Amino acid sequence: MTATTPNASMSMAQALNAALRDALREDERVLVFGEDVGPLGGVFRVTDGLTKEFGEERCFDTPLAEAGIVGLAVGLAMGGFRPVIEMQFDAFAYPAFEQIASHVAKLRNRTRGRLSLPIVIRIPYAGGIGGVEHHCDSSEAYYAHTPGLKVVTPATADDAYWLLRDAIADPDPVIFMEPKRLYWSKEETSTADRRAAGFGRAAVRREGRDATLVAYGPSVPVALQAAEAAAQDGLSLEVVDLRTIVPFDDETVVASVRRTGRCVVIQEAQGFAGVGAEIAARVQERCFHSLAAPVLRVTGFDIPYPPPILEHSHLPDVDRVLDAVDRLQFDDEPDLLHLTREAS
Amino acid sequence: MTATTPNASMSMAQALNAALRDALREDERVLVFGEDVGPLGGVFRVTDGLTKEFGEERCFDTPLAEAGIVGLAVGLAMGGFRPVIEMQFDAFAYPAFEQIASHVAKLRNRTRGRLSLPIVIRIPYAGGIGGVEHHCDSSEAYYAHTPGLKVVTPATADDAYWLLRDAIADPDPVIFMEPKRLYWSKEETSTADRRAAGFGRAAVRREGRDATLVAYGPSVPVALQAAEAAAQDGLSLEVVDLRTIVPFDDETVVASVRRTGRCVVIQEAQGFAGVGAEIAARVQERCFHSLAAPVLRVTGFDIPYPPPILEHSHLPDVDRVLDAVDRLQFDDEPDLLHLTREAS
Amino acid sequence: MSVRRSPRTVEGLLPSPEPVRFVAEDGTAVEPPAGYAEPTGEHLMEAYRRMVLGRRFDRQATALTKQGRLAVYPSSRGQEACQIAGVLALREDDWLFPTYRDSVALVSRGLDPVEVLTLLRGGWHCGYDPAATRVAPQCTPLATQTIHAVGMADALRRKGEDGVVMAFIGDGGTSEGDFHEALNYAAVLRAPVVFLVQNNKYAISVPLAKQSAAPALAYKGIGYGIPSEQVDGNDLVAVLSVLDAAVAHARTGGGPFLVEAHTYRMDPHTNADDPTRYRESQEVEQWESADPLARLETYLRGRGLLGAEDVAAAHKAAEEYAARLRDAMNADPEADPFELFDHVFAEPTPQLNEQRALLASELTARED
Amino acid sequence: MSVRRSPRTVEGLLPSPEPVRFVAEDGTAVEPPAGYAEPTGEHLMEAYRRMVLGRRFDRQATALTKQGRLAVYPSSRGQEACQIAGVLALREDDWLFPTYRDSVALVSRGLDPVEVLTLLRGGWHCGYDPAATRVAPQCTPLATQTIHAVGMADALRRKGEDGVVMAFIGDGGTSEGDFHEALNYAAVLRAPVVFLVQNNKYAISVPLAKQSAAPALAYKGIGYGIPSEQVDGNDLVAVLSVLDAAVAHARTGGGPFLVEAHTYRMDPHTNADDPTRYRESQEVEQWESADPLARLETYLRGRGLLGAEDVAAAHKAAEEYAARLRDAMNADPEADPFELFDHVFAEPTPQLNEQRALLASELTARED
Ligand SMILES: Cc1ncc(C[n+]2csc(CCOP(=O)(O)OP(=O)(O)O)c2C)c(N)n1
Ligand SMILES: Cc1ncc(C[n+]2csc(CCOP(=O)(O)OP(=O)(O)O)c2C)c(N)n1
Ligand SMILES: [Mg+2]
Ligand SMILES: [Mg+2]
Repeated sequence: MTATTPNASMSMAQALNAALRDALREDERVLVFGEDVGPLGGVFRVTDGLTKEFGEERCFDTPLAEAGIVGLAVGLAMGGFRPVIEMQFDAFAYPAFEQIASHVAKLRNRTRGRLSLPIVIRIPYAGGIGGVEHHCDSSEAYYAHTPGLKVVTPATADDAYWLLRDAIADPDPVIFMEPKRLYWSKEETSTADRRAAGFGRAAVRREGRDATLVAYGPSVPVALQAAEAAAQDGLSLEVVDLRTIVPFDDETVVASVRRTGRCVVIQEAQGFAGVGAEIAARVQERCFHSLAAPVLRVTGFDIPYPPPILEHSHLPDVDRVLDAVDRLQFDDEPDLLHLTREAS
Repeated sequence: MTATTPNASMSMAQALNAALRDALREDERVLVFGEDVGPLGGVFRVTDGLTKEFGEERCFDTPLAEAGIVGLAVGLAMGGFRPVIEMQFDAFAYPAFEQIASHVAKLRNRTRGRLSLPIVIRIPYAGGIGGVEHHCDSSEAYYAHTPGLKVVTPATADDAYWLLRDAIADPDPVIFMEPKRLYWSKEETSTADRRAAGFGRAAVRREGRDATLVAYGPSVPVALQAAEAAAQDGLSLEVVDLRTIVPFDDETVVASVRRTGRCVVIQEAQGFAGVGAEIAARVQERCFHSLAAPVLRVTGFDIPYPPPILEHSHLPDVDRVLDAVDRLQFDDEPDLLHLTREAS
Repeated sequence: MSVRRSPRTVEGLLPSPEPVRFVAEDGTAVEPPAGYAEPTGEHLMEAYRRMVLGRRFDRQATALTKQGRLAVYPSSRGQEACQIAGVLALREDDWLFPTYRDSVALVSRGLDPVEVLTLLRGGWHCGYDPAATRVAPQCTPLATQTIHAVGMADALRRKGEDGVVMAFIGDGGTSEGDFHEALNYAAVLRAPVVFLVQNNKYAISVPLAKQSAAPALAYKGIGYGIPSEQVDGNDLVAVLSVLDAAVAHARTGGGPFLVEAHTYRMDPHTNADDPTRYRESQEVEQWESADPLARLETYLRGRGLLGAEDVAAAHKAAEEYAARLRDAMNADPEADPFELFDHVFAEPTPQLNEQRALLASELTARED
Repeated sequence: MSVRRSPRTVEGLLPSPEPVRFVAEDGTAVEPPAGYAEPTGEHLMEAYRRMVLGRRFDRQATALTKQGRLAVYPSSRGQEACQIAGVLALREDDWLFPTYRDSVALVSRGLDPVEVLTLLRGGWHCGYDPAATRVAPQCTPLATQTIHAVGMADALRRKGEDGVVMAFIGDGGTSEGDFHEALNYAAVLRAPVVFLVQNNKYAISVPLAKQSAAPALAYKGIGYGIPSEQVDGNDLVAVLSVLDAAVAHARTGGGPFLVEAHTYRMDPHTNADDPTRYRESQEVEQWESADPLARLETYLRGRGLLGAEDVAAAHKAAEEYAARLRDAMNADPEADPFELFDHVFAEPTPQLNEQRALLASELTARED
């Protein structure tokens, strides 16, 4: 692990590891715990080496009980610590849902700000890695819909480092959703000088004129690939990476869509009442008179996550995104659209 | 309780009681259980008298553990029964979230349809009754976002009866959300002849020309009052009551909005990533060219449910709805809107 | 205590076969099991005064519900010995994690009664300062607070403080998964936490027999390696003795301790409840004779510690306290709607600021 | 068994102080505690054949992961005595609620091994028919299945069947709140369910000492009023004897029973795991000498029940079974993407039909 090399090519898992390591070093109130995060280093190795470097007191395995992990974090945070906890997989955070929704999200408010809970709950989420059932849920909307929680999801290793540092430094609870399938994607990452945008700000990952693709987490690379493919068809797509779902960066998203006049929202989760619905609703509320077409959504289907052999049919891919872009009514005669574009 | 009188003025609680009673009578596989649903008859008296009439074997108190209640229902349903269970309050269903999301919602799919779970989970929800914290959550979006669950919420006593009968008869799990503050509102109700629309269909509660208000559960009376008030200002508002959130009745909603050209969605829950977002997103996707203004949302704030003394500031009321209607751009010169409307 | 308890052996973990008792129902002394010390007379006199005050507070709170000054009140009547012994066993720098039922414990710990009742009158969620009082917000989601208590106990240990945490929970609450997780975490972490189960025989309408088939709830301890005890919860002397020992055990590095206090909820679950639907009034009457306050009073008189003037003084203080509370509760609680946005996060999000502005415009419009 | 167990008394609920054993590690007989009967020789011979087959299946499954024919496999190696005794203790009309770890139990119950492996090869979630086999889908969300088992047991009782349900769970799973709720519901409902904890000493990387401080996990029973036992999980004779008694207890109206089987996970958690990070290979080697199959073989040979030809026949059958499995797994699993929409509900919603149409158009476009 390369926490000590400030600029290096890192995988997202390594960047997260570096962020935890640096946070543990800088602030002795930071504690890391969860299932298998100790000697094993976590099933995705995000906590690799931390127990060795910081000892069992700072990074430790808990008994196997997620409400217990979150509840323990609540008590420790009330007592002045800054727990950074891991839920092993998305669906295994559900046993802690009451602790998260009824306590983590609410304690500051319940006590008029006399108590605060600087807790980070790390959740590897979403699919695309051939995982079996219960290991691939996209659960971000449950948290985003719960007032009192910030919800963050990086799409690059550099963002992973800085968003996690920001989350740990935040005075309030942060649900930190880690897109599993990006754990191994490598990138030039700086742990010394902040390159990433600040907490709460979206990032324009690619500039474009004709339409805006809004994405987050695992869907950002899909959006970028779609934009690349569209460029070859002569369409210039802007790609906005939300980075933080709560708080939501209306400013960046609205500015983009007002300029492009068209918008496709991409979300891996099942569509119904997901974060993508919120984005679509907000965008049309705020950009109605700039819109040349409805805001379209590209999402997973409203089905339980498929078995590995079928997940590619479910996951929004470049083609599904491009199909949606095709439906953005770039032409008065949509049937001729293909011809028009091919000609251009 | 008046289950035997087929046409009578009933409160919603009484109508639900009648539905449970009639279901218990007609199908011996139906079981009712939960916390305090036995001799006490439930804290809202929805199960009043059922243990007395049907015995402890059919309607019984469980130990105090919500994952236990839901898990027990799963096992009983696998064994051929049709459990109708009560979560005492919205926030007290959260301990069962894993059982609901990972099992109730998924078992049919996991087993390729070899097992099904005809379970009804009744959840008194939302606020407006001066309840203290954790007793007033609007949690419908958590379930609506979970594939494999049907989500139902009645707004009238007649619907309460029929939707609950339909839910119990349904081969799949139904989350039955009961708006607490409507428990006591009385209405002419028929338990003999179905008046209500079928399961999965929305109901147009009031016809109108100028804009569509889409609401469900506790917000339906608010929408109707707003329409009434607007009528006095010369505006004709249509009110659609969803009745079932999943499945969603696109047909009725879309037909209405295409006709009126304007839409306000009303939802008591905190707005962000709620069901209202889904409705707004769908409506603009499907009615874009009919819309004269953005689809607006009127919701609770993105805050933990307030203490009783402040809940009226949080809850969407007639004024908040009318303010949104005012923003629907009925005029090219919105500032003159008031004058125009007053003149008409 | 330390003699009887050798954790990790079966005998060291099981509770006494019968609830520990120092004082019989008629107020006479009985022989307690070996290893338990009787609290000092001074300690018991202090307990008596707090019992009188606590009972008076409780009565006043119930009265306030009838006058519409309190939305809802879950009474502690009958459980005062548990709650007051719990508080007396703690130092000021120890922490308490109470439930909605434990208002008497809170006022007994010296919290402002109006602040305590803020939740139940609907003014805000938690009315007192948990950090200053070292009392966690009264908890409604059952059993969830027991895990927080473990976390706090671990925090105290980490900071090198010798503080102890006490978590209250009801018989019904013990059925929740969170209680199990809390006991297990406490044992594995050897956290300095004492769990006090107030087994008042009901969870709203559900009697103990439908809640558990255990010989006693205290037998849950051994399954986690936690030493446990059961005690007559209406015998203040016994509860205090057992809790003193349990707290000492936790404070001196012995790890967690589980105590089940057998008591009874004399009043309805809350003022909104109708207990005639699920229990006989005879049952309640029988428990009247086990009243913890009368029992303590008889015992202390019998031991010559309590005189008529002490009784009078305690009651006078309690009456004055109740009168002050009544007056204070006569005023409507203040409420600022914009506070709704103040504590969601340390800094409001842009979205919350927009919503605050929306509310402001609504309120201005209403004023017009 | 019924002699030793008088529920609701403390002694009737506690497990034996040491794990029940019939056969020592070297395969010689030892004196079991009173009240336990040795299974018949026929029963033990059947167990032996299934052990040989189960072990071979397990080895084959692990091999299939290396050939990329199985995405992931959590091995049962070392735990065969628990799983096979569990299956042997059940009748065909009893129900089993297994975890992901228990594939050997399933094939031992006669399920089609390809159907069993459907989950782990990624073809669908549950490959067999739970209704026909009376085996619930292998459960991954830990401990959740134990409550389902209680519900099923209650369903059997309600229908007047004398069936019994057995729920498997790991040592780690016992820490989850759902296990607590399941035990309590089972006890209060007096459900005919047997909980078998396969304490294989690890939850992925987390050793038992970090999981629980209890003297043994079997001591959890008394806290619910559930009679409990602990047994040497690598002694097939003992596990079968204890489970036979537990099942008889449940079948005859005695209510639930909790058994802890002390065993060891010989292989990594799954093929994807790296146990060198958290345990010493010496520890694993030590457990080799406690191998359940070798022990049973030595014992049966010693008793003159098992001859060389029986051994050879068992291994031959196992090899044939493995070869058939290898062949069957060589074909890619079939998958119809439209099936994704078929089982969400009995009738697809209009929304699902739209989404199905979207997928159809995508697939058509890809073909073009
Ligand atoms: C998780 C959860 N489920 C349900 C409730 C509703 N409820 C409030 S009090 C109560 C009974 C609690 O009984 P017990 O634990 O014995 O405490 P007591 O009220 O007797 O003090 C119930 C069911 C709740 N508050 N939290
Ligand atoms: C609720 C939940 N949390 C976490 C996991 C991830 N997980 C899978 S297996 C496992 C360890 C289970 O250990 P144990 O119960 O001892 O069973 P074993 O694997 O040893 O058979 C964990 C943590 C899960 N499947 N479910
Ligand atoms: Mg109680
Ligand atoms: Mg294990």
